[in-house]
Amino acid sequence: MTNEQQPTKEPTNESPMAADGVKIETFQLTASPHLRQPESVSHIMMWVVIALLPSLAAGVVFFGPQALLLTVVSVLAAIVTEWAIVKFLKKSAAIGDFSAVVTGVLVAFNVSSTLPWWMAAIGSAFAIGVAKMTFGGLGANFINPALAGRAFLMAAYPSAMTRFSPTTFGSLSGIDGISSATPLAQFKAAMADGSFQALDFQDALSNLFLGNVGGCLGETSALALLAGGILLLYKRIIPLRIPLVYIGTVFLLSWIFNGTGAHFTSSAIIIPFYHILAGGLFLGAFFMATDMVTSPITPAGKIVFAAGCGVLTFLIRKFGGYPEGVSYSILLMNLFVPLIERSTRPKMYGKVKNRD
Amino acid sequence: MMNPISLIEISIGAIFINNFVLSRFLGLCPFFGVSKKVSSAAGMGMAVIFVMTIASSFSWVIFNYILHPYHIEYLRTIVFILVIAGLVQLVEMALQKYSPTLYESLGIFLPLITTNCAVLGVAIINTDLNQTTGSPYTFIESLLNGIMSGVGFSLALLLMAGIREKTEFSPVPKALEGLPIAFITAGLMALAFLGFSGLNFFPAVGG
Amino acid sequence: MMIGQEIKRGIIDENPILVLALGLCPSLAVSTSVQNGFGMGMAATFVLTCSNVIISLLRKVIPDKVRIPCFIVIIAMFVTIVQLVLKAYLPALDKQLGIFVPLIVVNCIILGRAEAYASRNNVFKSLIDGLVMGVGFTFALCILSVIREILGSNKLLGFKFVPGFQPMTVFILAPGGFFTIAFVMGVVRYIGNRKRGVRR
Amino acid sequence: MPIELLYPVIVVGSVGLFFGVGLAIASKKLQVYVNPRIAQILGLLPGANCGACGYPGCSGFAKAVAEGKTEASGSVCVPGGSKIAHAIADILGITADAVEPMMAVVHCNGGSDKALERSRYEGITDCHAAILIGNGSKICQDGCLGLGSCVRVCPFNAIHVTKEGVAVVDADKCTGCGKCVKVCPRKIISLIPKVHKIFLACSNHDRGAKVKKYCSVGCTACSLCVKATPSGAIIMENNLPVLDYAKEENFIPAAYKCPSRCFTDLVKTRSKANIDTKCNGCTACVAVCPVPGVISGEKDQRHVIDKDKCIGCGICLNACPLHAISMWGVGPLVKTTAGKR
Amino acid sequence: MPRRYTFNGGVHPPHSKSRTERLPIEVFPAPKKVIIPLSQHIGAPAKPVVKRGDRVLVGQVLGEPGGFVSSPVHSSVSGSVLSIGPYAHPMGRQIVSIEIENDEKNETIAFTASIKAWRDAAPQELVQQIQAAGVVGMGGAGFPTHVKLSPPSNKPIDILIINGAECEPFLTADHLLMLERTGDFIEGVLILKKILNAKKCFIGIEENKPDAVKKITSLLNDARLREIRLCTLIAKYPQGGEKQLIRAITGREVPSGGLPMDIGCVVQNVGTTVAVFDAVNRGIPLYERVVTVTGPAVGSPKNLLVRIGTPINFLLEACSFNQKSVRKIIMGGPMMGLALSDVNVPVIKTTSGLLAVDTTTPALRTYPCINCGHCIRACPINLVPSRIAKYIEKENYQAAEEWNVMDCMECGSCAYICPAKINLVHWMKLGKYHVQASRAAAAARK
Repeated sequence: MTNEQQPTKEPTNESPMAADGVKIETFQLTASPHLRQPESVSHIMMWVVIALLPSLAAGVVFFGPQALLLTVVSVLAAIVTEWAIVKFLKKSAAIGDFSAVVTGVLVAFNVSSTLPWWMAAIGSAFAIGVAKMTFGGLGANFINPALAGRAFLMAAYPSAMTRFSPTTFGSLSGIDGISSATPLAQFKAAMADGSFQALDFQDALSNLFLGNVGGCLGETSALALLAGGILLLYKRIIPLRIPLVYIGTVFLLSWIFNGTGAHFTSSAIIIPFYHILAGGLFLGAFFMATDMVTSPITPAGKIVFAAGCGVLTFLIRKFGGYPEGVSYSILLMNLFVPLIERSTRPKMYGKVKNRD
Repeated sequence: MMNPISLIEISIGAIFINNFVLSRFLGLCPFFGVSKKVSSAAGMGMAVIFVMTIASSFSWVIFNYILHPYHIEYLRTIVFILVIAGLVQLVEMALQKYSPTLYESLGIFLPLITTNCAVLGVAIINTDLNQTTGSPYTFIESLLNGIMSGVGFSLALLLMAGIREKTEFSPVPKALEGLPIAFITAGLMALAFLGFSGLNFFPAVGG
Repeated sequence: MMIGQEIKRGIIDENPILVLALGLCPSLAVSTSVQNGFGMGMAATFVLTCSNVIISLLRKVIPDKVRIPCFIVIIAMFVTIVQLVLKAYLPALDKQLGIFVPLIVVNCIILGRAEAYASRNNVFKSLIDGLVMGVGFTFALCILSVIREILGSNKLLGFKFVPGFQPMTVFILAPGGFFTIAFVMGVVRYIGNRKRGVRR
Repeated sequence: MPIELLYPVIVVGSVGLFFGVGLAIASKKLQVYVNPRIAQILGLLPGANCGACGYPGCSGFAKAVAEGKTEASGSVCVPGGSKIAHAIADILGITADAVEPMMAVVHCNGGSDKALERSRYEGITDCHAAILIGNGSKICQDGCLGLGSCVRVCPFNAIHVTKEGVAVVDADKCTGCGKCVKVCPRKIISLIPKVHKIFLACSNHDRGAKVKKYCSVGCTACSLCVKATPSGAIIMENNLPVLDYAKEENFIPAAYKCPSRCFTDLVKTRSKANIDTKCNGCTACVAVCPVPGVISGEKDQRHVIDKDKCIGCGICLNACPLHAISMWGVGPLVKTTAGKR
Repeated sequence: MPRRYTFNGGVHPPHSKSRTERLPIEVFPAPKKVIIPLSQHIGAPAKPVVKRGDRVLVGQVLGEPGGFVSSPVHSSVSGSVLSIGPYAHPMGRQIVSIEIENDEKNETIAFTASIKAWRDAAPQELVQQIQAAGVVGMGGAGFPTHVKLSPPSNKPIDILIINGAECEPFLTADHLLMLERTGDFIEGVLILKKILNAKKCFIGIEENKPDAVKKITSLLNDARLREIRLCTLIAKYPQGGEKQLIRAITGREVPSGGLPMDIGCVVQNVGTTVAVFDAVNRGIPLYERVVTVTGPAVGSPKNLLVRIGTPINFLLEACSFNQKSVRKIIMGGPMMGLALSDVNVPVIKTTSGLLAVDTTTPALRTYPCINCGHCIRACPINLVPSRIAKYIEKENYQAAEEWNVMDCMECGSCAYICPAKINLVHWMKLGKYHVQASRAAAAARK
């Protein structure tokens, strides 16, 4: 304040310090608790990245070095976008957390290995730049950035996004890596034209489990995804209820409405297994529906959310315009998260027996 | 004529696939204006469903019994808007007089809706189908389309309000605060709603 | 000089879409190509100017209580004229704009200007205001549609734009419309904030 | 043919007529009275929604005024001031009282360069939050915490916290709405009449010796200011002078007597007294001058004023029987007793 | 395997008790000067009854209770009253305190009021005795014990729970008290049981104190003590929270905004129980207590029997604390204790421990909230701390109140577990303050 003036008639006691030399220690003054557990947000993100590595390895095994290239490009694009925006906005937020890496890897995992690298970069940049940073960065977005990036690519380059390559290993049976169509697309086609043979699909299950099938590069190997998922479950980073309910819902629905008219024939039993192993359900259930930022924070809400994902996945797979329904169903359920959170507040201690 | 399958198809289409806000760009002003709180979004949603029902039924009657027989379809814009504005105002007055509580929760949104493209839009879409396709909407179908479009609008509005209540906590960059971030939110919602495209519960019937 | 200021006001300071956020529905729906955007802009400008003039002429006659319905009838009249003209002479554009031509009636810009300006000012001023606001609306529509046409179909006014660029179809779909207007608006605000010295 | 041309006319006309008549009847039958004054009053209010009036925002206030639940005097809507009060009074047909414009001042000047801290507060940047954790980090229990609760609550952007950590009110922007007064957990912000530019910038109630240990601008309760104000407008209460702005208008001598520099004077440069040739050397001015050595001169000779030492209090103006003293120099001397001559 | 009791939620901070849990309680000599604040409890401060210059004895009343929810304070040394005036209090404020210079004679008042035959005495008489002795809850809250022991007649108490959980890391004062004064402790429990006429009585001890469990179990084997049951609790924080303990042992839930007595329970801390024994059986008022002095910046941690009013820097020096490396001094445990800004503050009745820490707590948020929900899982009363904190940050106190911020007991589990290191408890405190302020304003308007 410029127009303020101290009366300076008789200057006294220039030193602000107490003259009698009393030493005053300055301790830190904070609110309790004075103990904090050591794990931080970047630890969590780092473990997610580690848990994604087996699937990346599977992707490289089945689709060749192109898979690695796409992942690296996608991660780099995510990091560079986040860095540029943080710089531009002059935010003090630390970029050291691994959240951009997670997003980058997940974007790459959700595209076909034949996608041109620059498309993956665009998807990654969109995921970080539009779906995440516009809302203020980590923790502020309402929709899963990686899935938003995939949906954006899906709408922007529909043909490139649905062109899949066979795996490097080739044929073991009818449904495998040879064909460029994804397992679910083949299933849908077979159901539509009536050529569905339970035996073909039964043989395919082991390929699906190991990952020797066409599809997005991160979703092929259910085994690798399961390994990563179990790691995250063990580290208590993701709650069991989301993958369990999600996969369970899809399993049940695809068993009940299996389209064969019976429930205990061999094909009727194979169909639900086929459904849960194919089409990135494990990737979605373990790594994307469990995204902390965009899934409900309340324990009951997580169940509602996961069940909703399961129902939508099933509906889109069975009746929708796409053979795969995982990414859209999670995106759609992301929109419902605030409403779910509102209506699933945990029951507070002492609330039941309130006197009035 | 009263094919239940086509009725379900109309509903699914109006709510999810051709959502008024997220795919047709109709009713954006109230969508962005009244989506800051879930409670007011719910009130607005009810009001929109109500007005859309009135609008689609009355406009169907007028179009099919007055404008169409006398070949003055080109007057529908002017007539529809008059009818809708007049009706809504009547309803609003009646509410204010006879049910102040309902007016408090619903009525305050009514003036916002009268001159809203979603409401006129549903009337015009209903009659547009009459003009272009061989099979015009029946009264029931038209009414259902009105109600379900309103439901679709309300769904989008509720989701938007929930998300905006949540992103209110977010440190959105200054230049994007307010409307721009709401647009981005709507864009991302529209992106997610693309997942519904091609949704068809009766492939054999719907084709 | 007054006119120059007015035009600046319409295009920049009080741009109906980018600053006042009015008339969002048509601006998002038809800005998929420059042709559509410009056509819509012109149609709206015509209705806006004409209705402003008529409303200004009648402002002392119209009773206050029923002014909104009266305004709407006047606007609807001009919209119907536009509709008939388009159908007769530009059927292709009419088809492209579709339902958004009749929906000009409920465009907030037109009713807003009628209520806020034409009903309070004289004919000449209202005429200028209608023109200026219409130009601003058209201008913003053109910006949006240029971006969306280039990104979404790699064309400008129907011609191929950048060789080798693969267009992103998402920009002619609904989400692309929302993203485009969000970022154009963000840039406008950013520049405005910079001018006023507001910190990011 | 002509009948077909008439169809549109008939249709539009009859629809218009139907709704016109219908609405006309409805508006008569269903009318609910809404006081048109509410909108008028709302249009006049500043629209800051500061809540100083005690109603939820300006619209709530407008409603209350229109319904006669509160008066519209400027003391209720402080940001609007008497100007708006008069305009509202015109609408309501009553006359409003003129209200003295007020401004908020922070009664603390003990920034980190002047007042000692006993610990490092690390937590939520909010004064209440700091109070809840060990009553803040300053040794002085009445000092400004400098965490800006008042800054955030100010609707007029009139408060900022200096880099030393003391809140300062910008007198030009302050409208005297009093929101900061309410929010300050230490209760060290108060409203003073805007014409008074001098206030006590300390709130410490400790005894002098104790204060000196931790704050160089803390009030030591030496009472020099009380002595410098003969009108009795300053009284010592609980080791702190209390200024009565209604009783006295000239606190300049008191402010310049303070050995701890506890007073803040918002006037940048005061005009200084000047003795003209009418002076007959009666020494009446010397007797009243609060600063020794400012006025010099032989008895019965023209006296002179040392412009460097003069504090511009203007007391001598009244004392001079010949009206030979006037105030010179830049800056107005706000509402001194000289005006009463 | 006996049943292990526990509650929902909570966290597992490291116990950090090994340095002091085997050290016997040492008597700390009375210092040259004690400062006895008149407010060491919840409720109205005591009113001083001595003047400057008066000579006082150990155990003499310095302040009479200022109301029903209040408690007297007693002198802890013999000597003369130096001054009565504001003095730094552990809470950070200046509180009227009585400063007494120790004349080293340690002359005590005659403890004649003891009720050795408490089994035949009327409960009211015992409660009066406890009130006169200035016994308050010694676990940290400082709620006057006689108030807890005088439930209104429409709220009969059927369960008495003795809180021996001591779930706060580092603290071992109650543990040692249970080990060293087991007999007195059990007798104190019996006194409390008689006063309340409780049908059942439980002693809850966390399983990380097996020696105390064993010793008390062996004592309880006595046929006459069959009505007291020992419950082994899972070692989890905040097992010793009153509401959590009731939930763990009885399965009952204290209603929101209510007290344990609403559901027929009374919980007393171990230190309080021993103080009750001292007051009733020996007539000794509460003028000293056991304090655990420990922490990484303390060279030789100890369990000390300290006179109330001893400035804490004496204790820290006696335990050779490292003045250079200390970053923070905490009164109480690390989870709910108060950070001190002044080492001259006195030990008060609720001081269960003193911690000198060489690390600072991350005080400001270093990451934004990522919605992980750990805080919800940790919250022992099922709140949504992250959401409430966001509301408070946006100054939406009404929403915070709707989300039950007032039920938060500030146990710190949420902030402990938070990977984003958000100061959740601080936000809760701020929110509670504002909600209380607005409630008071609303009440004033009425």
